[in-house]
This record gives sequence, C-alpha cells and structure tokens, in this order.
Amino acid sequence: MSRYSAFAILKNALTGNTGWDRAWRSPEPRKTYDVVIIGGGGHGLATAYYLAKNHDITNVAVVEKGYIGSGNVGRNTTIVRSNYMIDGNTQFFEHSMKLWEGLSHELNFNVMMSHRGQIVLAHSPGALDVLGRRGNTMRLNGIDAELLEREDVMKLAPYLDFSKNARFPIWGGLIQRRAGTARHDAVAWGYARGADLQGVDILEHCEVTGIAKDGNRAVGIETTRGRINAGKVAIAVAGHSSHVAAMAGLKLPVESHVLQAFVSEPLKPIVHHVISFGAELFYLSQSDKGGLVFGGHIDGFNTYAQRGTLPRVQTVAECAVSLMPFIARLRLLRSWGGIQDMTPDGSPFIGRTPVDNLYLNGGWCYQGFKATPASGWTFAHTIANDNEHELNRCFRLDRFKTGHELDEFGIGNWTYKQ
Amino acid sequence: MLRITCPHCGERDHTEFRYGGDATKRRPLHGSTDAAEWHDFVFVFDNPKGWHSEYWQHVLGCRRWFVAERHTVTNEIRTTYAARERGARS
Amino acid sequence: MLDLRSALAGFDGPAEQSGADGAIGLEIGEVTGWSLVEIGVYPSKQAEGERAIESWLGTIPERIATPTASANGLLIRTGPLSFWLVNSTREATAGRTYEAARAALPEAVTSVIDLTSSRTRLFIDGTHAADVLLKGIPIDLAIESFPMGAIALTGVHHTPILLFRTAPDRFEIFAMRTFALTVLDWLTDAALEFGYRLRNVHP
Amino acid sequence: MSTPWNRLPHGGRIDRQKPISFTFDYQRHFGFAGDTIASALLANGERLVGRSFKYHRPRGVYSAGIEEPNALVTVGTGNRREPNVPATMREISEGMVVESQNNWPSRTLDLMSFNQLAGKLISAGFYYKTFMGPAQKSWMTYEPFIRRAAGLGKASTEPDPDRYETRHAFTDVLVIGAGPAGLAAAHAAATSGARVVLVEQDRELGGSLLSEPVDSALDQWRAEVESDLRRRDSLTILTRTTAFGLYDHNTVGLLETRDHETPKPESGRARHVVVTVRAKAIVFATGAIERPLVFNNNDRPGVMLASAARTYVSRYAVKPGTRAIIVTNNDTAYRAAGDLARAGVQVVVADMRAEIGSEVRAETSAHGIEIRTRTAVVDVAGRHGVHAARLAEIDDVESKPKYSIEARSADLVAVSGGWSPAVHLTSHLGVKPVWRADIAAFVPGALPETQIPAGAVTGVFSLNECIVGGSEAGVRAATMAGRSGADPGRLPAIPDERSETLNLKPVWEVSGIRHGKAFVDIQNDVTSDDVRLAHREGYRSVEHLKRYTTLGMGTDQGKTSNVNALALMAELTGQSIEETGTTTFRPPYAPVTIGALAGRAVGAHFRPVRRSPLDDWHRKNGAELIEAGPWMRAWYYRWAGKTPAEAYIKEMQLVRSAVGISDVSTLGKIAVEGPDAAVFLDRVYVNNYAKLAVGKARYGVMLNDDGIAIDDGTTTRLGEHRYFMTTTTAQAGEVMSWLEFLLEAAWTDLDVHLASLTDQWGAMAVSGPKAREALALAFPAEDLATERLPYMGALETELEGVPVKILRLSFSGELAYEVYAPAECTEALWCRILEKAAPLGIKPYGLEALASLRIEKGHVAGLDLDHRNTLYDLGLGKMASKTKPFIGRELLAREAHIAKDRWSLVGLESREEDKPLRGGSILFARGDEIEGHGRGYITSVTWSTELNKFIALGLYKGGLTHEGDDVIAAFPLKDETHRLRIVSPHFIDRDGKRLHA
Ligand SMILES: Cc1cc2nc3c(=O)[nH]c(=O)nc-3n(C[C@H](O)[C@H](O)[C@H](O)COP(=O)(O)OP(=O)(O)OC[C@H]3O[C@@H](n4cnc5c(N)ncnc54)[C@H](O)[C@@H]3O)c2cc1C
Ligand SMILES: NC(=O)c1ccc[n+]([C@@H]2O[C@H](COP(=O)([O-])OP(=O)(O)OC[C@H]3O[C@@H](n4cnc5c(N)ncnc54)[C@H](O)[C@@H]3O)[C@@H](O)[C@H]2O)c1
Ligand SMILES: Cc1cc2nc3c(=O)[nH]c(=O)nc-3n(C[C@H](O)[C@H](O)[C@H](O)COP(=O)(O)O)c2cc1C
Ligand SMILES: [Zn+2]
Repeated sequence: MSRYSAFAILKNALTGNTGWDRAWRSPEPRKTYDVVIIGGGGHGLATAYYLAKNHDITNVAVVEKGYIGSGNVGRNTTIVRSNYMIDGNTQFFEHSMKLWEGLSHELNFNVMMSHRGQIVLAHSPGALDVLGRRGNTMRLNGIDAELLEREDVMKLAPYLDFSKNARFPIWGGLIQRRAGTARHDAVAWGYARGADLQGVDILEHCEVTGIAKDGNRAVGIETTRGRINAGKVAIAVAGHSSHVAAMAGLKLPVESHVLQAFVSEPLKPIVHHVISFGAELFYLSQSDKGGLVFGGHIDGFNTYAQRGTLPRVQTVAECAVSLMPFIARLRLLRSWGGIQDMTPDGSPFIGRTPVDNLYLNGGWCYQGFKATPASGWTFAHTIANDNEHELNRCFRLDRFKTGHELDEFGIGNWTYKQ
Repeated sequence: MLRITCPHCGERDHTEFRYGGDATKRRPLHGSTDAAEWHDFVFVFDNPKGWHSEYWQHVLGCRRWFVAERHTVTNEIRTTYAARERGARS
Repeated sequence: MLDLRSALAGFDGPAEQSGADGAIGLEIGEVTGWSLVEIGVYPSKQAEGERAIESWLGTIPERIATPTASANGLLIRTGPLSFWLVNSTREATAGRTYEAARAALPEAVTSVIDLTSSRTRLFIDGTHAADVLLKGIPIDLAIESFPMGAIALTGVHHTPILLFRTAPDRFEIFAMRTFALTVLDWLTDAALEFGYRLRNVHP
Repeated sequence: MSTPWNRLPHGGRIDRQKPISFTFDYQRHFGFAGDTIASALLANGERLVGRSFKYHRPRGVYSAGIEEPNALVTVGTGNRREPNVPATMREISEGMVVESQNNWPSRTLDLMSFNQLAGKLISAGFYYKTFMGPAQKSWMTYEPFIRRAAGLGKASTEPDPDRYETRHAFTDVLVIGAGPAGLAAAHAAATSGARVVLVEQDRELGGSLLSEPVDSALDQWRAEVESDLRRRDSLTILTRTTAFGLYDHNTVGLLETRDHETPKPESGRARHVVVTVRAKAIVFATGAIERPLVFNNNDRPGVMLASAARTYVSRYAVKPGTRAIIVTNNDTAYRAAGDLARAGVQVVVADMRAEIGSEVRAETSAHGIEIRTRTAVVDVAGRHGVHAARLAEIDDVESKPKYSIEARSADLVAVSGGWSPAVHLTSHLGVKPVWRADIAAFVPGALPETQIPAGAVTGVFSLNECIVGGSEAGVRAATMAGRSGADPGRLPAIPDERSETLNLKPVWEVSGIRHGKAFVDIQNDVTSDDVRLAHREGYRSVEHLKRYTTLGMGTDQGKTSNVNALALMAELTGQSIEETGTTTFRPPYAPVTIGALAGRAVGAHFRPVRRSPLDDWHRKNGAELIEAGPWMRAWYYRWAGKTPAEAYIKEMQLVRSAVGISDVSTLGKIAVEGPDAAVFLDRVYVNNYAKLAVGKARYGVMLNDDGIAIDDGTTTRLGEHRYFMTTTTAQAGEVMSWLEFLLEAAWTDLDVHLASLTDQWGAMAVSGPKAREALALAFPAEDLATERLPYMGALETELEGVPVKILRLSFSGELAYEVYAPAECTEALWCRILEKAAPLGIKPYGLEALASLRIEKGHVAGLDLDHRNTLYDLGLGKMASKTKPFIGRELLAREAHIAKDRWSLVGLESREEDKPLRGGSILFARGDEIEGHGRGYITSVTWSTELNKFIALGLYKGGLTHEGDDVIAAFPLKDETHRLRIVSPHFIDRDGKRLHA
C-alpha cells in the first residue's frame, strides 16, 4: 500500500499514475468477525478505525448496503464546530474537534479540515445574551470563542444585509475560529483506508436484513451477501436506526426526517467563513471547489425518501437571499436530501442497548458529521469494553426514562420541530 | 410538495399543514400513573419504513387535526380522516 | 363611542401605482361596516347545535367551500363544528348579531364569540386579481374550480386567511387583524406589475 | 455595419432588421435579434471563449443548448454581474457586457494554465494525497491557493437590484418540452378538453425542428401547429421556461426567465419567476442530448457536437467553420454533414462504423462530402482553436486505432457519439432510468401512469413516431386528468420526411495515443485517464467515480459526459452498463436563480410582520420598535431617553413611583368555552381551575407530556362555561395547536370550543401606585375599589358602548390592571387613558422596562422558560396540584427532574457597585475554580431602580437552598467577573402589599 505524500504524487506523475493501489480492498465476507459494524458511514468507518487503532481489535467488518459514504457522511453541509454548552456535549464535541485537528495527518489522507471559523449571528439583544452564555461556557472549557459586535460582523462578512431593509437586523454574533468545514467524502474514504490498512474488511453492497440473536445476545447478522457471525454487533446507520434496531426487536426514540442540502454553481472565493443565520435555521459556507453549500431546516415530516420538497428549497432560498442579498443573482446547481435520525432532545445515542453485545450509535440529528471522530473513538471504546467512556456516558439510550435529556437548543420534545 | 387532502377543505399543499407525529400510539388515560407507559408514549416511535398513520393539522386552513396514512418511502397518501374519527377507525 | 381604527391605518406605501404598461389594472382596499360572529358547536351536541343554527337562520352550509345566505348574513362553515356569521351591517363591536346569536342558540350546545375586530376584510378587484393572488395563494382560482361565491380557508405569506370570490374578478380576503397590514403590503407589492389604486384605506 | 465574418448571407431564425451590439472582453461585436451569445460570438469569429475549471485550458462553444459544458461567460456589470451564464442559452441584447471566465490576466494568456506534467500531478483526487503536513491544521496553509484556483465566475457582493417572484399554477396536463412530441401532446391534450400548460426552455417552440431550414416544409408544419396552439384559451404557453424539478405528487418547478425584456424592478415586473405547477398528468417531451466522443484534445475550441454545428448553420446562419471533420458512430450526424455542406463548408465524415446505410450515403454524396468509414479522429491540433485533426483507421472489433494516422487540416470537428434521452426529470422521484443496449442509451424507467414520456426521450428517433407518440401521450394525459372521451383533434399533416435512423455502434473512447488529454467531462476537466485512475484506486462505483473525479458535478451536471464515463468504467470493471448504472439525477435539471426561488419573501418581506393594534400609535409617538418573533414591539420611548439603557430606567421609575401604561396586546388570548371547559383546564394546567370563581383570574403553568414547562399565563373565568386564557407571546401559536390537538385527538368526549382571540382584543397594562386613580379617570362610571375588584379580580364592562375587560393582574409587582378592548378600539382606549390620567403623569413604557420590572418582581419569562426547565426549576413547584392529575405529571417525576441539585431559579444581587452585569454569565461558588460548566448561569439582568444596583435572575445548582451565598458570575468573553449574592427572586414587595393595595 503506497503512502500518500507530495513525493508519491510526483513519482506517480512521471509514471502515468499507474503506481497507485486501491484505497481499500474489496474482500469477500468472512464467516465470523469479532465485531461487525452495520453502516459504512462516517461513524461506522471511524469506529472500525479506532477499534483497530486504540483497542487492537482488527477482526472487524464494516457492512454497508450501498457504497461507503452513500449516507449522510456524503451528503452533509460539512460544518465542524464545538460550540456546545450543555455539560457532556461540550466535552464530547471538543474532543471531536481535537481529533479533527490532526485527522489528515493521522489518516495520511487529506480530509481538508479547514478551520475557517464559524459565525453564529444574533438578531436581538436577547439572542446575544444566549450566545454569551454559549461562548462563556466554551471559554470556560478551554474552547475558543469570541463575541462579535455588529461592527465586527460587518468587517468579517460585509456582504450580509446590514441595511435598514433587513427583517431581522444583525446585532452581533459569536465566532469560533477553529470551527470550519471538512471534505465529507474524504472523511469516509480516509477512515476506510485507515481501517482497511489495519485489517478491517469493508463489505460494500451488503445490506443487513436481520440481526441474529441467541436469547438476549446478538450473535450475527443476515445480509444480502449471506449470514455473518459476530462476537459483537454495532449499529451505526444514522437515518435507518429504527429500521435496523427493529431487526433486534428494539424500538427507539427516533423519527427519520429528510434534511435537504444545496450547492450553488462554482464561484471564485467570496464567503470565507461558515455563516449561521440566527433568525431561522440556515447555514452556508463555500466549498473549496467554489460552490456555496447551504442548508436549513428538515422538511418537517418523517420520511425515508431521500429527497426533499420544493417549498423547503424556497424557504431556504428566502433565508439565503435575506441574509446575503448578492446570492439572488446566483444559481442553485443541485439539491439533495439525507435521512436524519431525529431524537426528542436533539442529542444522539452512543452506547449499549437492552440486547447484549448489541451497540447503538445513532440519533445524530443535524450534527453527526462534526461528531464523526469522537463518535467513532467513544463507540469503539464502548464496544471494546462493553461500557461507556466518560465522554459518551451522557448519550445513553435510556436517558428519557430517567429524565437526563440533553436539550442543547431548548426546543423541547418535538422531533419534527427541531 | 405533498398534496394532502384535508377531510374538510380538500386537497392542499403540505405547507398549509403542520405535521404532528405518529398517530398509532395510544395516549395513556389521563391520570395514568404508569410512568413506563408515558415514557413509551412520549419518547418511543415505530418510525416504520412503509405505511404510517400520522397526525397533521390544517393550520393555514380549518385548523382541524386529522390522520393521514402515508407511505414513508414513496410519500403516497392513501387516506385521510378527521382525528376525531380515529377511535372509530382503528 | 370610541373611535374605530383600521388595521391598515399604518400603511405607508403609495396609494396608487401604475403597472409595467402604465395602466392601473386593479383596485385594492378594505371593506368596512360588517360584523363577524363565530359559532362553535360542542362535539357531543353536533346534531342539536346544527339544528339550532338551521332553525334560527333557515340554512346550514354543508361544506366550507359553499357558504349560504341568511337573513342575518352570510353563514360560512369554517370546520365540522364551527361557523362564521358575517353580517354586512356595522353595529359596533358588541353588536346585535352577537346578542341575537347568543339569544337564539342554546348555551348548552353552542359557543358564540364576537370576532369582528379580529379580522380585516380586504378586497382586490380587476382582471388580474387572480394572477396577483396566485403569486402567494396555493389555490386553483380557475373559475371552474373556484366559482363565484366560493370560499377557501388558506394562507398567504405564512398567515391564515379566508378567501372569498365575490365576482369573477373580485376577491375578498379576511386577514388576521395583526397581520392585515403585512397582507396589504404583500398585495400591493404583488399587484405592482398590473398597477393598482387603493380604496378605503386612509393612512 | 458589415455582416460579420462567419454569418451566412441568408437564412436562419434571426432578425436581420434588428442588429444588436455587445462587448465580449471589452471588444465590441454585432449580432442580430434571435442570436444567443454563442451564436453571435461564432458569427464574429470568436472561437476561444473561456478557460476550463482545473487546467485552465482554452475552450470554445461546444453545444447549442442547455447542455453546454464550456462556453460559460459572465454577463453584466456591477450589482448585475452574473457569472457562469451558458452562452448558448442567453440571448444577446443591446449593450450587453460579456466577459470570459476563469483566466488571468486574459483568456488568451492565462498564467494559471498548467502544462502536461503539472496536469499529471493534479490528476483526480491528488489533493487527498498531499497538503497534510507537516503540522496539525496544515491545510490552512494550502487551502487559499486551491480555493483561488478553483471556482468559475466571479460574483458581485452587492445586493442584486432585480425583482424576482414566485407563483402557483394548477393544470390538468403539463407538457414539458415543445419539440414535435411536445407540440403534438399539447395539441392532443387541449383538443381533448384538458387545461394544458406547455413549457419550453428555448425562446421558440419547435425543439429539434428549429434546426430545420427556415420555411422548409417541416418548419411550416411547426409554425402551423404553433399558431393553432396559440389560439387556444385552455392552453398556456411558457417559453424561456425550464422545468427544473419533478417533486412529489406531480408538482413541478419551473423557472420562467425574462432577461430578453430587461425588466425594471420598479415596474413590478420580475426578471425570473419560479412557478410551482400542480398537474394532474405530466407529459415529458424533453428530447435527447447528443453525446460527445472521447479522444485526445477533444476539448479544443472548434470541437463541438454535430447537432450544434447543424443548429448554428441552420438556425443562426452562422458557419462554425470552413473545413469540417465530422466524426460519428451513428447516422444522425449526416444531417449535420448535409446542412454544413449546403452552407458551403467543406465536409469530411469520419465514420467509425464499417458499414453505413446506402440512404445516408446517397444523401451526402450529393454534396460532395467525403465519407471515410472505419475511421476515427484520434487527436486534434491547435491550442486556441482547432487547425487540424488526426484521423486513424480503427479496427472493427476493438475500436482501437491502427497505425496509419493521417493529419487533415480542419477548423471544425463535429462529433456525435449517439444520443442520451433527457431522462433527468423522470428520475427525480427515484425512478431509475433503464439502459437500452440497442440504442446505447438510458430511457425513463417505469413511471406512474400520470407521468408519460413521449418522443425522443423514450428513445424514438423518427419524427413521425415522435409526433404520433406525442399525440397519444397527450390523449392519455387528458384522460388521466379526467378529460376523457373528447376528440383528440387533428394535427396538420406531417410533411414527407426522410426516415430517421440511428444505427449506432457504441464506441466510447478512441484511445491509443498516449500523450495529451482525452476529456470525458469537459467542464470539470475529467479525463479518461482520471477514470482509469479512479478504477485503479477502487473508486469504481459510479458514485465513487463521480465524487473522486468530480465528474458530472459542474454547472452542466454532466449532461454530455455521464454516459461516456460510466461506459468507460464498465469497460474497466468488465460489468455491463446496466450493472454499472447511472449516478442519481437530482433537481434542478438546469441551474435555477436563487433569487427566483425566494421570490419576494426577502429583505423586509422575508417574514410577515405582526402588529399590535397600537403599532401605528407607537411609531408616531416616539417609540423605538424591536423585533420580537413575528411582532414588532415598542422597546422604549424616547420621552424617557435616547438609548434603551437610559430610557428603561426612567420608565421603570415612573411605574414604581406613579403610573405607566404598556402595550401587552401581543399576549396570546384564547376563548375556552363549553360545559367541559373547567375539566379541560384542570387537565392542561398544573393547578386547579374547576373551583375558580366566576370573575376571578388565576395564574397557571402548562407542561408538555414530558413534564417540561411550556407556557404560563393567566386564565380568567368570565362565566360558568366561559374562560379567557392568556399565553406568552412566543408560545401563543404552539399552545393553541396543542389545546386543539388534545380536544380532537385525545379527549374527544369533552365539550369545549376554542377560539383564538389574540387578534380580537388589544391589551394594555396600567401599572403603578396610581394605576387605580388613572383608570378611575378613564372609567368614571366604574367602581374599581379593591372590594369590588380585588387582586386577581376581573370585570367585564363597557365604555361608550364598547366592551372592555379589566383584569387586576400584575406583571410588574405594582398595583396594576390589564385592560382589554376590541382591537379596533384599542388605540382610542389607550389614548383615552393617557389623556384622562395625564394629570397623574402617566406615560407609556416599553418592552425593556416591562422585562426589568418583572425581574424585580421575580416573574419568570422568555429566557427562563426555554423548554429545559421543570416546574421546580422555576420555583413554581408549589403550584402543582396534589388533588388532580395534570398533563406531564408522571414524567415530571422522573429522577433527574426532581434531583435536589438541579439548576433552579434564584435572585442575584450585585455586590459590586460600578461594574456592569451581563446576561449569559456563568455562575460559580466562591472558591470554585472558574472553569467548566459552573453551577448555573444568569438568564436575565436589569438595573434595579428600587435597590439601586444590578440584579438578575438565574438558575443555580441547588437553587434557593443557597440563599445568602456569595457567588461569582464569570463572563470570560469580555474577561469580566462579578461578585453577586443569591437572594430571593422576589426583589420587591415580598409580602404583596403593593399588589393588593
Ligand atoms: C443534508 C444534511 C446536512 C448535514 N449537515 C451537517 C453538518 O453541517 N454538520 C454536521 O455535523 N452534521 C451534519 N449532518 C448530519 C451528519 O451528516 C450525520 O449525522 C452523520 O453523517 C451520520 O453519521 P454517519 O456518517 O455514520 O451516517 P451515514 O453516512 O448515513 O451512514 C450510515 C450508513 O448506514 C448504511 N445502512 C443503513 N441501513 C443499512 C443496512 N440495513 N445494512 C447496511 N448498511 C446500512 C447506509 O447506507 C449509510 O451508508 C447533516 C445531515 C444531512 C442529511
Ligand atoms: N432520439 C434521438 O436520439 C434523436 C436524435 C436526433 C434527432 N431526433 C429528432 O428529434 C425530434 C424529437 O422530438 P422531441 O419532441 O422528442 O424532442 P426535441 O428535442 O425536438 O424537443 C425537446 C424539447 O424539450 C425542451 N426541453 C427539454 N427539457 C426541458 C425542460 N426541462 N424544460 C423545458 N423544456 C425542456 C427542449 O428545449 C426541446 O425544445 C424528432 O424529430 C427526432 O427525429 C431524435
Ligand atoms: C459539501 C458538498 C458539496 C457538493 N458540491 C457539489 C458540486 O459542486 N456539484 C455537484 O454536482 N454536486 C455537489 N454535491 C452534491 C452531490 O452531487 C450529491 O448530490 C450528494 O452528495 C448526495 O448524493 P446523491 O445526489 O447521489 O444522492 C455536493 C455535496 C456536498 C455534501
Ligand atoms: Zn382544512
């Protein structure tokens, strides 16, 4: 397997690029693995990587029904940040940010983590207080954050609507400079390659159709490529969590909703940060390829159809033009949808389930991409030790029974309104 | 666009409605002290890939709540009826 | 009596605008001098309630889309258990209609609520009236689908309205009072390309 | 004005009476009405129109339609600057400013262009393999360079001054595409009695017929059908309108453009409009798009699709070259050959097939066209424009070039690799297109019966069949729309026509030459080598191929490139094309103006404004307004100061010392009426309502099923079965829906009727020690004495014939009343009170003072009620009834919710005189390390005019069990800390003397 480097690129350029190998193998499934991970998204692949890397568990398969990265890891708006204020979330997402910082190096795969900064806007004095609380909590936990006055925002993003015409004027904002974007597909591919190098089998086009149990213990999976036995089974299927968990007889606090994302035609650099509107859910950044990548609210009804409705495209465009009026003349190039696993409190699950040897990672709502490294890291820990790590203890599946909700945004128990 | 037939107003854009979640769940009797029952009712969803009975309210319309049976993979809606009729139908 | 104030008094747009071709194609304005009472029928008393209404007014509309006329005004069904009685005479806010309705309908089966102040009644009149409305109202306004006299409960610009076709080219909009000015802003803006003149709006 | 260089003297669908001048890269050019930028540039001899995305290679016009991968230009200047406009679609207009893109300093000398080796260095995916070191975050060093090199056009950062709109439409039948199939479908559907909308992205109707010579029999047929359709009232024709997306339940998004009108925004005419059509049935008559061939340097200016070459000659009367080589693997390119030859172009056809039909041969031989079978173009010479092509004989079986290679001088290489039906829209809802090996193309998959494809999109090639198919589709669509039985009508007879054949021999790439680049995706600079590299590295699924190489991800979304790419991949993997499949088709079919998607819901019109009945008064009487959700509210009044900080203190002082009046009309108000109203309220509120006396009000709190507090407010019993509920401003809508839900879905046996009264009643709070006096002056006839109207008492009365409600409630902690009047009379009543009570010094106070007064009183609101807090957290635990169940009771009792150390409501008093205190500060006990999440935080702060210091409400671990503790509020964002003491949240009037006064 060739190591990636500038030198390797030069050498290969001279030989017609014929020296590169497969980034990951395409093996036949073995009969038995120590751990089978269902779902070749960011979290499943990262989990496999850290199982091998941190826990020396390498007899692992990642089972993916389509191609790896075909799920939300390959269709999200790529925002990475750690501006969380609820105890538990703060530490987890900051751990993730730390892993992001070294990820390209660690994986020997450039995931293009761009720490270009994220600006969250406030449109009233009250909203600025709320951001104050968030920013203060971040600072007190060693996370960078700066409060911005209206004038500061104007300097950083002069193209926003600062006119009298703005329905929701900009009062200020909060910037996390280490926040930014990463190249979504590269995250899947980088972890896949990293896991593969350590012996993990990545089984694509292999859909899980059943989970085999012996009593209350998970012992394997049924797939479209046959039965695979497993010491432990881990679910990381994002929008399909309920569907797969049901194969083991579990019902989850999850509703699946479609979230759309959008990209404009490619442009020369114009937006240099991640910008988050404060009046409605809307966020935008410019990809390295030049497209303005943006998104908004879920369409608002549960669905597994990986496509959105036109009215949502329009409300998102309304936010875009209202926030940055220059965008009106530009064109939408493509829109797509991803199925999100929405939970009652907007926070995820990483941990054990009522079924022995069956683990669940899901319920990521809008925020699973930034969580990918820490999610894999802690999930691997939980699988390896049959116990939660301190960092994912708050993400227990049974937290609603005890009242340990983690409601980061204070929206309340309405999955479809979040 | 989903085109949803309000049992009282007829077929409209889904933007006139608000989605209200799973309609198959049985609300515990008022005053039930069974916490587990409440937990499941409030927090746990079938979330099926397939036919789903769900509540909608015609907020930009007659404001009435009703049940729609919709397929969550194709988004096809096979029937709608007033929420008040749910007891009779299921 | 205390002065009545129109919700549109704060309108600060132009009272008249010619359209892209220089013409003034539409009239937009407020209908004043009417009252509105909501009648709610209690669910377990639906039959009784509807009978009471029918015996008082001599009519009961079957469907929301098709209101019926009565001696006390237009009776509109607004849902399975609710009606609006729109009387086209103005009788102050605690008007006779409310009192008459309360007196005519038994309290045990109906609730009667004066909503006269809660709505602002706008109209738009002109060949392009439907074209203007279609910029924001997702209702098929072709005359076959939405004939004269038809009613729809729907929305425009995120606010709920009752839409009423009073002539092939004339519509009325019952808008929420607190949103009425926004709706008028919306209407005049949408009408701009055809030109409009305001009627009975007095900033 | 002399006729431009490449313009033919006659013909074309241009209006020679209407010359138009425009500039391209500052150089003046002329064209005619009817020209696109591309046709005009070609007419003026401009072949090089821009640079490519990655390698910055010189590029020219490649097509004549929406599929254009190359000729993207920037149109307009200043705030109307519009990047990435396909030159093949935009019509020229007088004075238009057109610029080429992606080059620096100019399109002829582009310093960013990369040489051969550099090209190999930056092959597909190279960036994944480098720029990783040496340290963490090193991408930050390289990214700016990569970003600058990428991207195409440059956008303006100024607001776009033009107007955009959206519109709704309804129809029986929507016909997409006005080629022969679409025209026939529209005709048939309309004559069957259906309402029809016919949309066409081009400015004219006719589709491929527009490339027929003007006034030919086919053109006349086209014109006749058009005028028939235009006469029909039941048919709406939208040209320059692209159907960009098929959505659920037969809704289709259209983009209607009016650039040719250059509409002025102030005239109310929109530049672009997004139309949402709901159709009972849809006919897809979207035609087919020609496919290129892959060979070395196939991207050079002067290489173009054969159909495009034909269109330029016939439709625009432009000669795209003088010596053309047409390279094809099918019959259709012979049309182009014939038309070019007729226009005086010297034509050689390099046909890759061994045999060609005699009919084809006969037709072309008449024009002295040289035909070479088994021949391919393998390379092209000429950087800024083709000047020669290399032909090679290919071997029949493998399509590999044999040795003999011959260079031919040529300035036009027209290519045809077959046709791809425009299946895009048919696939937007997930219906996968199916591969048809006989025509080497994807056709629509099995569609629902209300979606009917017709014409070339179904893989039909003869005009006759397209028309017949179109008519059938139109009738079927009308039937689906419930307009059956009527006579489908008759089209004008179709003129005799040559039979149309394809006879395609699939050849994807003519390889064999090992230097240079053979492009698959011309826009994104993806070469066949990149496809091979992706294969080698395992990016073999078409979706991986796409993402790794960026194939098909450009502005053209791979309309010309996708099939070639997946066919190459199929060859490499040994799978069939069917197994290989296509990438997912997604809306929009062609890029859509974002402004048009937003329409008028932007800027000040972004969201509706909700106005209190006093809004107008506030604006005219010195109020500063502020957004509060949808509402605009009076924030403070200028009588009290110029800044909010100054004003609210004066306003508070007025209320505490005399009397003030404040607009509280935004409160949610709900009539709850019926025999079961009391039972209902008892269930939804934690406290008891059944026993509330008529004429009395009570403060209540509502929980969600999960036990979290969602709203609070007072509810007044006005009659035995008549209650008047108020809710918080923010939650009014939610509460109404929730109550309706409970009655319709949970407790259908309760006889309760609800009505929103928020708009019916305006409301004002009259507060302060002189409040009673003030009201007495305004209501001289009322007895307002405490005996008659005690604290929490209610009064329904009239003032000059207007119904008024007076509730003795207090948010400020002072003696206070809420006075309600019908919204129409609210201003009159407000003015009456101001006028009558003027001797008492009454003045209005705003939202800021209102909030500050309630903090002094210790009332929770807004930020404290953020869906995270339980009743106990808010210090309201005592309200929970022990005698009756209420919503949320069971889950409120969950262990974490009743834990003793939860963060709960406390009052906080400043211990430092001259330091500001801020909301959002984090609280710590004295002696704590100032780090982590602290023990709580401050929700709201005010200067207390009573205590002459900053006070605050906050949530603190353990709550009031810590009363008297000194704590620290940290605000690290401003490097501030502040010493505070925990106190009761009721800073004033703890014994309620003022309230009950
Ligand atoms: C439009 C959109 C925008 C978003 N934007 C952001 C953002 O800006 N920042 C952020 O942090 N997060 C964002 N998210 C959320 C984030 O993308 C997800 O939370 C995260 O990717 C989920 O984890 P994953 O990568 O493992 O999921 P996925 O990539 O979805 O992986 C799950 C995999 O499981 C596979 N699978 C499912 N069922 C089976 C089965 N039966 N057998 C085998 N395999 C199966 C799926 O095919 C899929 O590949 C966004 C999400 C969407 C949809
Ligand atoms: N099938 C083939 O491969 C092929 C090849 C060459 C020529 N032809 C000939 O082409 C003709 C085919 O007729 P036809 O009517 O099926 O196709 P057409 O190409 O003549 O017409 C299709 C029309 O649809 C329009 N269109 C496509 N997508 C659209 C969209 N999303 N929104 C709005 N407009 C859109 C196009 O602008 C075009 O005018 C026949 O004369 C046939 O002989 C067919
Ligand atoms: C961050 C990001 C940027 C994207 N940029 C582009 C782009 O420039 N061009 C494009 O065609 N698609 C772009 N896409 C969308 C993909 O083509 C694709 O639609 C998306 O990954 C979902 O996959 P699907 O459409 O195959 O279901 C982008 C996607 C993401 C997540
Ligand atoms: Zn309805």
